Amino acid sequence: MDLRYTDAEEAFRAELRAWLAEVVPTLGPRPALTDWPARRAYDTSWQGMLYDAGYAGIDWPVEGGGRGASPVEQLVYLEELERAHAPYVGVNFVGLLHAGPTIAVEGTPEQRARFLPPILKGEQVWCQGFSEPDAGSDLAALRTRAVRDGDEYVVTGSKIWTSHAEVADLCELLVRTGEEGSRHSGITWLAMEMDRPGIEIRPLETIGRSTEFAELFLDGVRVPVGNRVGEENDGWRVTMVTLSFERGTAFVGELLQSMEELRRIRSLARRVGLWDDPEVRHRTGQLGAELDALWALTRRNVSQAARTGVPGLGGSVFKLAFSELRQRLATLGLELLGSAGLAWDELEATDGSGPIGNTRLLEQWIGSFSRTIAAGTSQIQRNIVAERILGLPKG
Amino acid sequence: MDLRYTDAEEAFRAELRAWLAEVVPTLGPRPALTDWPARRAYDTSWQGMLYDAGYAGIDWPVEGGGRGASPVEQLVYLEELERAHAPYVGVNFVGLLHAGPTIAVEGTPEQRARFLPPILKGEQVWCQGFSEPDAGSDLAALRTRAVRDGDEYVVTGSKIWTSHAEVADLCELLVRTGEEGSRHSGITWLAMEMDRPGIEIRPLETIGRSTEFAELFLDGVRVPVGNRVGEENDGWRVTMVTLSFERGTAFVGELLQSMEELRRIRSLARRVGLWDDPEVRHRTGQLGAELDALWALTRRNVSQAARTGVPGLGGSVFKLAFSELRQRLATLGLELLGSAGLAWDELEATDGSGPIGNTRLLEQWIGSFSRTIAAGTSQIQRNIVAERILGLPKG
Amino acid sequence: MDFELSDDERSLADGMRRLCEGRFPMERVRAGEGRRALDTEGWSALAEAGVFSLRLADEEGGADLGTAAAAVVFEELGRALVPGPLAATHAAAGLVKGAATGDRPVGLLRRTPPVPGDPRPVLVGDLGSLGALLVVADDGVELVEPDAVGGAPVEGGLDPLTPLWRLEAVPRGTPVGDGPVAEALWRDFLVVEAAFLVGMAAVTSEMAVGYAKVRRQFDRPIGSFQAVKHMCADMLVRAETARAAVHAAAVTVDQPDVGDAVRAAHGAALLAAQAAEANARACIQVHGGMGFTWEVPAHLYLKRAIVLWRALGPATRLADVVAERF
Amino acid sequence: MDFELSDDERSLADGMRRLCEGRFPMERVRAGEGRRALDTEGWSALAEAGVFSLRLADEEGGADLGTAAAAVVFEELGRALVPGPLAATHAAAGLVKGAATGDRPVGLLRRTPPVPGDPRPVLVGDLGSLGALLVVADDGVELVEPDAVGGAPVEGGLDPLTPLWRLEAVPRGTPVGDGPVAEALWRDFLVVEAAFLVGMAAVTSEMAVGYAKVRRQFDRPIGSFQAVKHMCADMLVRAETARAAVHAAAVTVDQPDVGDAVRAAHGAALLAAQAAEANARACIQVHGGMGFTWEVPAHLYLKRAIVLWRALGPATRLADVVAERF
Repeated sequence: MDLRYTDAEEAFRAELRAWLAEVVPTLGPRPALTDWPARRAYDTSWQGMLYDAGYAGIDWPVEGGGRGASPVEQLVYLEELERAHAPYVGVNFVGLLHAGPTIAVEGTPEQRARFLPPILKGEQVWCQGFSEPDAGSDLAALRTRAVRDGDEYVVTGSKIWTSHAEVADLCELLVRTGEEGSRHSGITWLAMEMDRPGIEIRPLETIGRSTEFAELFLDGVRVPVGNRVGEENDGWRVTMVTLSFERGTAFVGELLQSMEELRRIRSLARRVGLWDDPEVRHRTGQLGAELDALWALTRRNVSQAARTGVPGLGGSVFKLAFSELRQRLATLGLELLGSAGLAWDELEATDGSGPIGNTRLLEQWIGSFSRTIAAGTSQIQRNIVAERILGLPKG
Repeated sequence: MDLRYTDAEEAFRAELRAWLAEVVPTLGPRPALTDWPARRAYDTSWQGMLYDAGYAGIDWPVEGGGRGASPVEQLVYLEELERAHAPYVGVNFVGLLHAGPTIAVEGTPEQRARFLPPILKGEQVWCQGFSEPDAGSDLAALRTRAVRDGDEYVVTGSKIWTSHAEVADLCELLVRTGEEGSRHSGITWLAMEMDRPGIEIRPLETIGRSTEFAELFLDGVRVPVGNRVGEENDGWRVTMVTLSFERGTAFVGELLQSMEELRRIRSLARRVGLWDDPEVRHRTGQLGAELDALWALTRRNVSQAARTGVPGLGGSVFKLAFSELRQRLATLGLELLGSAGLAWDELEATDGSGPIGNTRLLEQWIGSFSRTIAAGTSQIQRNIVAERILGLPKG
Repeated sequence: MDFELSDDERSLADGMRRLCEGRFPMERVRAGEGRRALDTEGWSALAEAGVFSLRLADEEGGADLGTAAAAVVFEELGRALVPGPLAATHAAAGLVKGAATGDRPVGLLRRTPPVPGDPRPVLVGDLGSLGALLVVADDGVELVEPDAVGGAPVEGGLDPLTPLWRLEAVPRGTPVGDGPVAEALWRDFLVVEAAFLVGMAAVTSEMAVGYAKVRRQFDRPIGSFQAVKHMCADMLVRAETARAAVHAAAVTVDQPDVGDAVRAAHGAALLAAQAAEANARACIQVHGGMGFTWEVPAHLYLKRAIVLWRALGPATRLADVVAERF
Repeated sequence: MDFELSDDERSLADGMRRLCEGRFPMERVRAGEGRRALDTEGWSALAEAGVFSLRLADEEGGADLGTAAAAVVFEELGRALVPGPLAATHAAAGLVKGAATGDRPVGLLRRTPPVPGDPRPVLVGDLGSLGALLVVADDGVELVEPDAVGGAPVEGGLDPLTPLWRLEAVPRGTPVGDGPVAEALWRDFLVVEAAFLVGMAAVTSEMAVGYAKVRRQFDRPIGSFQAVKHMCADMLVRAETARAAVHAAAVTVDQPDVGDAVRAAHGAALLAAQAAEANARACIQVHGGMGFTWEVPAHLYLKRAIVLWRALGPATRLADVVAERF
């Protein structure tokens, strides 16, 4: 076991850190969370800068136009971006982390040439059309229908939880081409242009009142057969292949942010005189120990991916622990605020020491509830851990 | 809602309290937990005293020789016994609370005349032969076989978790008389005399090293057909009938003891200087609030039974909350003791204020682990609450 | 001893439920999202129904009912998530002229020692809609005229149905009660607010169960999976134990010889707040992604639970009182 | 950066597991239930295998290995529930002559301010079998000869495999290290004891899973019920996160520039102790009635977890150190 980085890894870090130190301060202020066009512009312009500097598609294979970095370099990359408070992947998420890698492996040479460079350069934004109102945890129950008509598929149905659909150029879409009830064996993967007729986007407000997600209503949308990635009815496998790109780094940014969050909570406790309360210190220390452990687990999962080339099942273990921890962390923050935690607008300390950070803590708290739901509920994650790692029988 | 007792209830209480004040001080010291013959003698002699004073079978119908007290009187009875630190029901448990009531309702006049008076007078002790090594939560899977041979059943099989089998005269035994796999519809209820040939008793040590339970090995034990209560293959129903005697009072003694336990824990915390720790006070107050709530829930369940004559499903709700609470209560006690909680023998405080109570707290802690297992695991209780109260589908 | 609801209590609850269904259906309550001022029409209806006065004597315009009746009524109000300073106005009915009739909605605030650095106190409720502000301390109660209080409305509170004010300074007011009065006022406030919270905990439990019965995944209702089933069972356990605690606290206020009403009130408030929060969280989880949407009202129950809890004081303080008096 | 076990670490673990399977199978360990004196034969075998000396330099008779290697070894010892003052003797190997060879088993005690009323301190281990007692304080370490310590064996300790002594008074001893030495000694002790606890947490998790696969009720293995399945998943999560924390703490001791080894050691000890206790409890629950019997060794893991935890100090103290240094 070795936690020191190699000279090559350190060199990569130094180069990246120098570049970030140069460019991050030149960036303008981040747009408001609700201003999707501005967010698109901001995120894609940042992606363009990454591209120009040779950091776009850090984990993509070189053949696909990426940097082909090792899992450890990818970890260093995410660490440094977080350290520099660089912009998040934002609206480029689906393209860079999901659709792009899928096309890189499963697409035809033409599809790769057509779709991959615009993702890397920040020219095209993707969204995801997987879940449906009746197919959430049970994704294979999806019913959005695609019927072949000459050189096109005619798609009808609806999708849900589609992030930033309003500003996306393309949608990675899972459709049913097999018979009803064909489940995993009748699904096809399509790249759907978002400007096609028949697509209606309806924003879905979250409990934090953000319009993070949208519903997509598809009414006879025509998608060229050439936009199909993989064979007809083979879309489930095509999708699963992408998951094998996960190298244990999915939550690096969020984890490092949570560590910073805990330090902020501690400093809040000190400012409002609650650090003398043993219970507050105890809870802080407990969360600190768990965050350290999850950072260790991250490095273990990355190391495993680096050795074997495939992701371990450690991701589910990590996610279970982390999403639950996030909720406790957020709850501690909210409780420390007391009645100041009821206000969305920023409050100032009475001793003139400035804002107390209640807005941010409240956002964290509201956001924490989706952690045990999104990307596989904790219940589903426990099934995965129990059945695939521990070998317990399906029931 | 009225928490005051009626004049009649208060009169009953006063009379009982006076009697207890007179007799309890005359009782000798309680025998050691491991000395079963002495425990039998002690418990049955106490039962005899209750009988003579007219308190035996407090909840039994008058026709069965009991007092036919109302559920509220039964609650008062248990409260007063606890208050007076009177002996527990002890080895009379199965006879008084299970086998007796079953026979009272389902037995023939002969069986009632034969079995009931000795239970009430403390002359005969019963044990329970229900569970089997492969039939625990799934009791209906029991396989101990009874084959009819003339006027007798010949019983072969094994039973487990049989308390005080060593000193019992009779065993309420569930046997399979139907075909293999007949489950609920092939079970028969027998009263088996424990002195019959073919019965082997093997004590089972608990994690607290007590021999609370035994295994019974039955090898061709002959039980007269006249000892069958109810019809052949109707034993499941016969057993379930008994459960309808539960009027929400099953845990009254234990609950009141837990309240006393919490006060002892608080006084320990004060003695060892830990009462200044807000965390200790907070945990104590939380447990106190929950104990008060469960005492309220008990009175609610009893009131419901008094009104409707049948037990509500509140028993499962109560048990779920209480068994989990017991474990937290015991854990608080153990943690307060620190390293003094590692010793079984009683320790003295350094300030000369006497024993600190570590033995008792350790016993409570060890015992707490069976609470979420015995008499229906918490997992089974949650199924009952979800399916029978909430109407969620079986799965 | 009969701790079941009496027939009168049952019909009171039924009546209140009907009133709420008519006056405060979820659509209408939600139409008030973001509104600051009190919905005076709804408020008057509640006053007419006796929500504030019911414990006063006949000659004071009340119905001469007990705290147990009040608890039953507030459970229903909590189920419907009715907004406004209901518990404070009810608890103050005997102390503040005009509270019982609803003419003077009352705010309640505990005076706590200022903490250096801590931002100004937040009043749960709309100062502008109040007719009186009661400030409670250990040694007495003061009545402060809302006009005399410096402060400003908070733009955007956590709960869209509960306005907040940030207070600059709360001046001393007119003493209206001594230590025992303060203790009784706070105790009664805790009990009825706890009843409100228990009603909320019951609703989120029922919402989760209802959804678990109809929502299907993997060709089965999700309520047939033990993971969901057991979550629902735990929700019921929390709601029912808290409910028993609240009812016992209420009865103990009415029948002081059966126990320590102050301890019972603090314990009940603690468990009710925990049940309301935990059940709302579980309700969101059972609803999956839908639970995280504004549309499903689970979050409103969660936010109200937090907002109301803040006015009761932290769990540690509630628990401390129980620990000392147990 | 490669946080996977190296080939050397893996073969070290394999070798240690084989040694434990041969020398410390569960039957043989359990044969020592209630025994007070150290099993000197088993102890010598461990000493010969380098359990105490492995971090010392070649010239001091060690194997020149790091704390990471020690962690791997102690995980295996914990899996087998090997008795004796292993962690203390290992941590003291560079400080106490004869510890590395196993000739002087070492006890470790933190000097804490006396609490009025608190009973005399309990030493986890058999004073009579010790060759030295190290008393650790913030400002240094003292070596006390066991003969000089007044005390008496405790009749019946919680864990039948861990003797206890009640100490009358612990005299001052010979200083053998200053503040930094004390800090390093305690840190190393925490790390290897945490590794031992992680091994225990892993075993109870495996026991529960194994039982859940074969035990049938309602015509299905109980492991097919989500209630049991999810309990097992949570056990794995606890064991694996604690294991990562312990390994990181060990590596950080060896490679101080990668982090704060003191914080890592305290955090790892906290999580490992919690995982060992919680998994043992869950293991009992999954085993149902059988888990409550003396025969099934689940309770031995539970009791050992409690006993070892007491020597590490309360959760609050461990957490406090992390909170201050985070």
